[in-house]
Amino acid sequence: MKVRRMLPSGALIALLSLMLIYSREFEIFMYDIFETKTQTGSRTPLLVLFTEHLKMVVVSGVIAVALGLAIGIFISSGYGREYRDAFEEIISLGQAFPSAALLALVVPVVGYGSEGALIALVIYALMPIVYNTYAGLTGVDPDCIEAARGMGMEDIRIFTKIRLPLAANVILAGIRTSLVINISAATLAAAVGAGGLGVLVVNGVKAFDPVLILEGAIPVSLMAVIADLVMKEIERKLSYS
Amino acid sequence: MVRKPEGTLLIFAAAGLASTLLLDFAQAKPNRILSGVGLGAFEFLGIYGGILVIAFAVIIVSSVQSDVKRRHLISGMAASAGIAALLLSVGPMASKALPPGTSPRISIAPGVYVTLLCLYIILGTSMRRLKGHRYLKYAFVMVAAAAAVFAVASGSLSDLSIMKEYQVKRSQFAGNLKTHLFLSFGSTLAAAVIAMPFGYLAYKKPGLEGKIMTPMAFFETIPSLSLFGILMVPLGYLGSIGIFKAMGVSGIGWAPAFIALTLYGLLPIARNTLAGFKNVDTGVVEAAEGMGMGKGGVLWKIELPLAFPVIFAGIRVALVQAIGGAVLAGLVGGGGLGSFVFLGLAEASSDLVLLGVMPIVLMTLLGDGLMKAVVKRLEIGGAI
Amino acid sequence: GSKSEEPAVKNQGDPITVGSFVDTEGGILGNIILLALEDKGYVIEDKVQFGTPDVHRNALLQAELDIGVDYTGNGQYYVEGYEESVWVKADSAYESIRTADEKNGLLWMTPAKANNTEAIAVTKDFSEKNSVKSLADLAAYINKGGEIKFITSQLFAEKEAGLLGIEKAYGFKFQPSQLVLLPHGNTAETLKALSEGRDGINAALAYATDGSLVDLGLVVLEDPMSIPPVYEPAPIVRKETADKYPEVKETLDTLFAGLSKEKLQEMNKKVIVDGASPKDVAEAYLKEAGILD
Amino acid sequence: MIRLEHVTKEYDGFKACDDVTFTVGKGEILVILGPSGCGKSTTLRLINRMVERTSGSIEVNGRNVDSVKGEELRRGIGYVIQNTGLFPHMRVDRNISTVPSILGWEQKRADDRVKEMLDLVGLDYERYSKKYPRELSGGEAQRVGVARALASDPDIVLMDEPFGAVDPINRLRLQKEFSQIQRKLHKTVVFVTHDVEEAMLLGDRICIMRQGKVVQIGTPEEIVLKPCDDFVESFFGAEGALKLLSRYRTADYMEDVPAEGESLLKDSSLKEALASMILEGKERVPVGGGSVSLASILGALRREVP
Amino acid sequence: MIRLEHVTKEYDGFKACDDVTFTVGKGEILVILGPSGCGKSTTLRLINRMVERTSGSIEVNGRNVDSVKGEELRRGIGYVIQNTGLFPHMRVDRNISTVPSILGWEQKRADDRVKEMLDLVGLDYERYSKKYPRELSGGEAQRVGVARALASDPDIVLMDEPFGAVDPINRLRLQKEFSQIQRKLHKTVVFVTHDVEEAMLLGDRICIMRQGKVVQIGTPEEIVLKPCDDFVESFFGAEGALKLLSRYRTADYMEDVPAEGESLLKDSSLKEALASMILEGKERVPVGGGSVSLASILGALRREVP
Ligand SMILES: Nc1ncnc2c1ncn2[C@@H]1O[C@H](COP(=O)(O)OP(=O)(O)OP(=O)(O)O)[C@@H](O)[C@H]1O
Ligand SMILES: Nc1ncnc2c1ncn2[C@@H]1O[C@H](COP(=O)(O)OP(=O)(O)OP(=O)(O)O)[C@@H](O)[C@H]1O
Ligand SMILES: [Mg+2]
Ligand SMILES: [Mg+2]
Repeated sequence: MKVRRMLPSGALIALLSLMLIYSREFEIFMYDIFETKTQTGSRTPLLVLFTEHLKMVVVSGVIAVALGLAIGIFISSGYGREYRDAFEEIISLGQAFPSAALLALVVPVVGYGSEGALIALVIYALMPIVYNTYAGLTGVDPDCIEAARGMGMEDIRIFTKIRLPLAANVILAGIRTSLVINISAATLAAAVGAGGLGVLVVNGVKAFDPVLILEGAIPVSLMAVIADLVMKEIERKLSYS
Repeated sequence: MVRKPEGTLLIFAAAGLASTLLLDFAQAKPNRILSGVGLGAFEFLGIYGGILVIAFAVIIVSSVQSDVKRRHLISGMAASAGIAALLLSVGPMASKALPPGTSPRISIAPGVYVTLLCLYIILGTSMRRLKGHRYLKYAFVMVAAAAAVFAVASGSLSDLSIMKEYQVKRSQFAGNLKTHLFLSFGSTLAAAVIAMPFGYLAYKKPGLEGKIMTPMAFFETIPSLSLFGILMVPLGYLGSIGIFKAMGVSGIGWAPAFIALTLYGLLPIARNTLAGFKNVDTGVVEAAEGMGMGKGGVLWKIELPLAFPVIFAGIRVALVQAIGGAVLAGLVGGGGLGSFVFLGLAEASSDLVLLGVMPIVLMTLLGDGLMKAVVKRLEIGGAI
Repeated sequence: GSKSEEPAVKNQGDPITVGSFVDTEGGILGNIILLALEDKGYVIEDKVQFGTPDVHRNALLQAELDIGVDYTGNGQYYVEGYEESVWVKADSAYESIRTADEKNGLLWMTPAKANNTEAIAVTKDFSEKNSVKSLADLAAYINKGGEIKFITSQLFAEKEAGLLGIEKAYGFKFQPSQLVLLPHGNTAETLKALSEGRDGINAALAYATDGSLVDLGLVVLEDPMSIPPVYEPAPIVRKETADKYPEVKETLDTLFAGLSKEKLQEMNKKVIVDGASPKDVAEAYLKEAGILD
Repeated sequence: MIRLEHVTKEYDGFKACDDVTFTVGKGEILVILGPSGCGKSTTLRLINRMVERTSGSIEVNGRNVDSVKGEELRRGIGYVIQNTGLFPHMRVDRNISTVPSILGWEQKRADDRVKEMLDLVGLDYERYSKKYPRELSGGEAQRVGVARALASDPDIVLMDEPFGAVDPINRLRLQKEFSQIQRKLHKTVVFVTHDVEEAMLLGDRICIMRQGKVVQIGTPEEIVLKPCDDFVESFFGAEGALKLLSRYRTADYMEDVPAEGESLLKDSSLKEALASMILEGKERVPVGGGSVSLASILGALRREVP
Repeated sequence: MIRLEHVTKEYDGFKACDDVTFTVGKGEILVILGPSGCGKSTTLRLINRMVERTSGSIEVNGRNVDSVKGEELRRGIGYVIQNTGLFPHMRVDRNISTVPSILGWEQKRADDRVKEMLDLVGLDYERYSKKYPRELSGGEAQRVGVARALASDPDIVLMDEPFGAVDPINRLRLQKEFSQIQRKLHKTVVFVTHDVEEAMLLGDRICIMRQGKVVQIGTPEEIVLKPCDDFVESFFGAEGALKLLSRYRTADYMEDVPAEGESLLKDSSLKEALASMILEGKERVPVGGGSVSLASILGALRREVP
């Protein structure tokens, strides 16, 4: 039963691994199909680009989760409630910047490479996490809180034993959304020299080369789908319903 | 009784003050691409920098004021005055600060943005808390807005680097703006036209829900740029066929961007359509049927009006997404404001990037705000 | 300009589409063509700075563009069956692409005598301090273990006729950590990064006609073995258009004759450094060259 | 007049309504009473063809319900449901005039009708006609629901737990008002409830259902006094008889004998009179000009059911 | 024992609780009754310091409530709320053992306690202890709520409309069960409701509140017989006396006189006996070995309230 649930994500991970290992063969095969000739001898192997991509996603994801949880918890607590609107405004302002534009603007300030991309990605990933953390924590049935308080639980205990477990699936859903967005958005990081699978996509688009595009897009999509499935599984595990 | 100070006012006024005192407000560059010397608020704005400092100081003092109404009145006034002073002084001061040379540039530096952001949040906070004082509230906004409009319209900003970029790109600007609007609004409209019936179908036939939603969710996992790129192949092929060619379809240009943006818009709209219909109280539908309304009557008079606020919220999400996504059209020859962004990126000119980004951000905020207001209206109109 | 008399429109209802690469030089060269043809009385659809080289190329092939601007050396990507060596000589490069593209219905007009080839630039200070003047010097410097960080386009870094060839020919190798790869080939960004020494960058991809080299205090390293191909810009016109409007073809064929490497550098500088409009710069050139009055 | 004959409704072999037969006379209120899931709502909805029966026949006013289209049939039958089902996006007046406007009444006539209906259910036109449903209290919303069902003046009204969602105090008031309205209008009503007191108070006859089947139909007295089985008996509990007393008005039991104490209204029920006696510890309480005696209360059931 | 003296709670100048004074004796149930928003819940929550009073003093078991930390105070007081507030992510057993585990009971003892408590409220340990709250019916959930409040065996229990969300039939059963439990455990209970029947059935004394103020405190009889004003009177309506009858057991009114007919249980109430008389039209009904007469019912109130 458990095995069956893990089957889809397992299969996708296997597919992804195959693609990473046999990237050259894949490329040759695809060029045959599209009957185009390769224009660039790839200097960076797919695996390296993949690792860069993964690193970017993981690092920005971890920062975003930590920051997002902190902000979400803060603004849903009694102390931070008054800052809620301000935070919301700042974050929605950040969201108004298209990801590509955000990257373009961060670079002059931070410089080339992954730092700029990371900042932009963190800003992007933040919103769903903050939003869901807030919604999850404040959405807990007030009767439960009332009962917990009435039983003599302290605030900390109410938070860890009642609020957090009850909000967990909403928070995790936020993290899942942001992770999927992030995997996809990290593709653009190539535009500022941060590497990752976006290098193939951006070059492919510029060079009108479907093989390059697919070589970049397929692993990215697989990553996104896998992340989605795995996170859903975690959500299922951690939520009571 | 001394009240707790207003945290939001206090913190953002302090942040604004810090940015005024510490951050660069402008960059004086010898030419378009070289970095230049940073100018602080006082070096750049002179006496107007002082006004900003005073405004923040006033806000800090008023945030500990005991009378809640008064503290927001004063803060709101100070914030809108600060915004006006900043916006009105930036242009003329830029003309003064231009360094010597054949083609010197003055670029706005982060300090201005941070300061504006702080003032904006303070203004927003005060307005929210000033319930009831309708006219006063709007007066504050009007002052700030009028200052912005005047600064742009009077041409006082013409010595700013971004306006010089605009001068050069003037002939393309309107076209790119139009393309961007077409791409984002057009694709959202197309997505709505396609997704709403599908959402309704998923509602009527719960068995189909998975079959309809899963493919839409799949598009969402494909990185936007890849989708643009992948679409170029079949579209390039289509574009060689007569009718499509006549329609202007081709592997490059607006078509792949338009289609990709439409595909991305499907999920939020379909999902919200489904949720909107599901949300309609079954009792209400039953009552309508029980009164002898036909199927069409129930759909158009009851279900749709009741589901619409939720559907519209989905359209809002799709639109905001499309406005941002349309930037990438600039990369596949689709035009739009993204062309400026990518050209700016390529020419290492952040002012050119900004020339593309600013209208997009404004468009997003305006579109979002407008649609939010509409949703609110729809709800107040009795739907929820 | 003084528009005393409007010449009669010669292509009523059938505008000619002119496009070019989406980069600085594309803006200038595209506008030169556009203005010259307008002056002759043609209605032009302005697609200057249309897209990346490949998008531009496809647009020409699909008749999305009637006229474009491309570089001879790019022939290596467009046509097969030629030795790599033909692309490193100006004449053979032009001849090869001209004859090859005739079959595709694209006519290459006479190119400018300005080789806008890819090169590696360093700061003047760096060059003097480490006495690195040529690629051979650079190879020696790197092989000695000297500090280096090279910012370049991905494309240049990954092709045989680019960095891979140079590395082979001069006998050195950049480590991945010594490279900053950009997905686009516009050098404004690379040169700016180099001149400001951002992120420890001390070498950058440059094009020979880049206008900002002098202003930024940069020098191009010599390439005695001439590894990257010759890139001379030339107008390209579709055969149908040329047949329909022979005057257009004539005009284009001589249009780039007066463009030297130095002239291009100067014009590029005006646009990219001084922020002038490419159209103004193009107009000024045409007037100076006596093509416009 | 409504007549169901051997009506059955199956859902995938499960009989939600099983061979139901009954007749509701003109101007009569038939209350369908039964535990949750016994098929009350289904029976009701079979009548206006919101649910199509599997077998059997249904006549409304002498005509087979299949002789007209479902929608048309429903337009001629008032329908009130538990949570009022008011359209939240329409103001009270438009809610009430929904059926009139489907029927194509002209504006003026529909408007007048709204006024009349609000009057009937005791809501002020000026104050309520322009409100949205969410601005109404539960009791007010329920009144509007009734007004809406009556707007096109249908002969027949179906009510599915119409007062189920209202709090007990308001509920009693609504029930009494509904009684009064009915006394004026003489509609033919099928009324679904699972509240025994309500059934007792409103029903001319009560139809008790269980698992899709009709167990017993009769006047409240018949059912309390001669329950056909334990199930029916359990429904009214030990206090069934007291509940019946709430149906009888003191006016009908008044004797011309003087009595001391505070006088009850003629309109009050025997149950109230009994309570008053217990409170005072007296065997006779004054009502209007005369009085009611404990003895006559004790004999009431026998008098009502000879 | 609970004692409130001149307790007031202000919200921004609005007095939710206004000069409330009362005492609840050990083992007594005090029911607080009043319309919505009158301050019932606030009063209750002042006792366990979920809400801090503005002025006045509160003692619980002889100690000022301020002498311990709020949390500790609450651990010693059972608390049941309307919608049970069961923790949806914990199984029934963990819900019940929440306070014991906060108090650091060892596992074994807590487990035993869960078993005992489920037993007390009539739920089978095997069947229910591992269920999640969402798998329970409304009535079952309410029992678990009560079990949870009693788990640490507090002297004092506060109940805020504990049966408000349960349907009428189950409600009556729960009320009766609660009566029985109370007869065993003798907790000191403050019970909030706005249901008059419930107040009547459960309250040793009833405290009627209005707009934050206590209007009247007394036994149900005192309040029905000597309402201090119209407001209190209106609460019980014309049938107040009949409701009181449901408090008295026939056993206490039995005479050694034989009577014919079906015999009532000794446990049944006078109200049931009265209903039976009306049904039969007789002045005397058999109960257990003897019988109850109409006359003694008529005299009951006078006997209970001398
Ligand atoms: N559309 C349907 N499909 C399948 N079963 C149904 C359907 N509608 C009702 N039922 C079943 O038919 C039975 C009777 O339902 P009905 O709604 O008539 O009960 P009810 O007496 O009105 O109950 P309540 O008092 O809870 O409203 C129930 O067991 C119900 O589950
Ligand atoms: N935190 C609060 N802030 C302001 N006013 C409050 C607060 N809590 C309660 N009130 C007000 O105090 C009054 C009494 O509230 P309370 O909850 O005690 O009423 P209640 O008698 O329990 O009503 P109900 O029967 O509806 O539960 C109400 O008018 C309520 O609006
Ligand atoms: Mg029903
Ligand atoms: Mg309450």
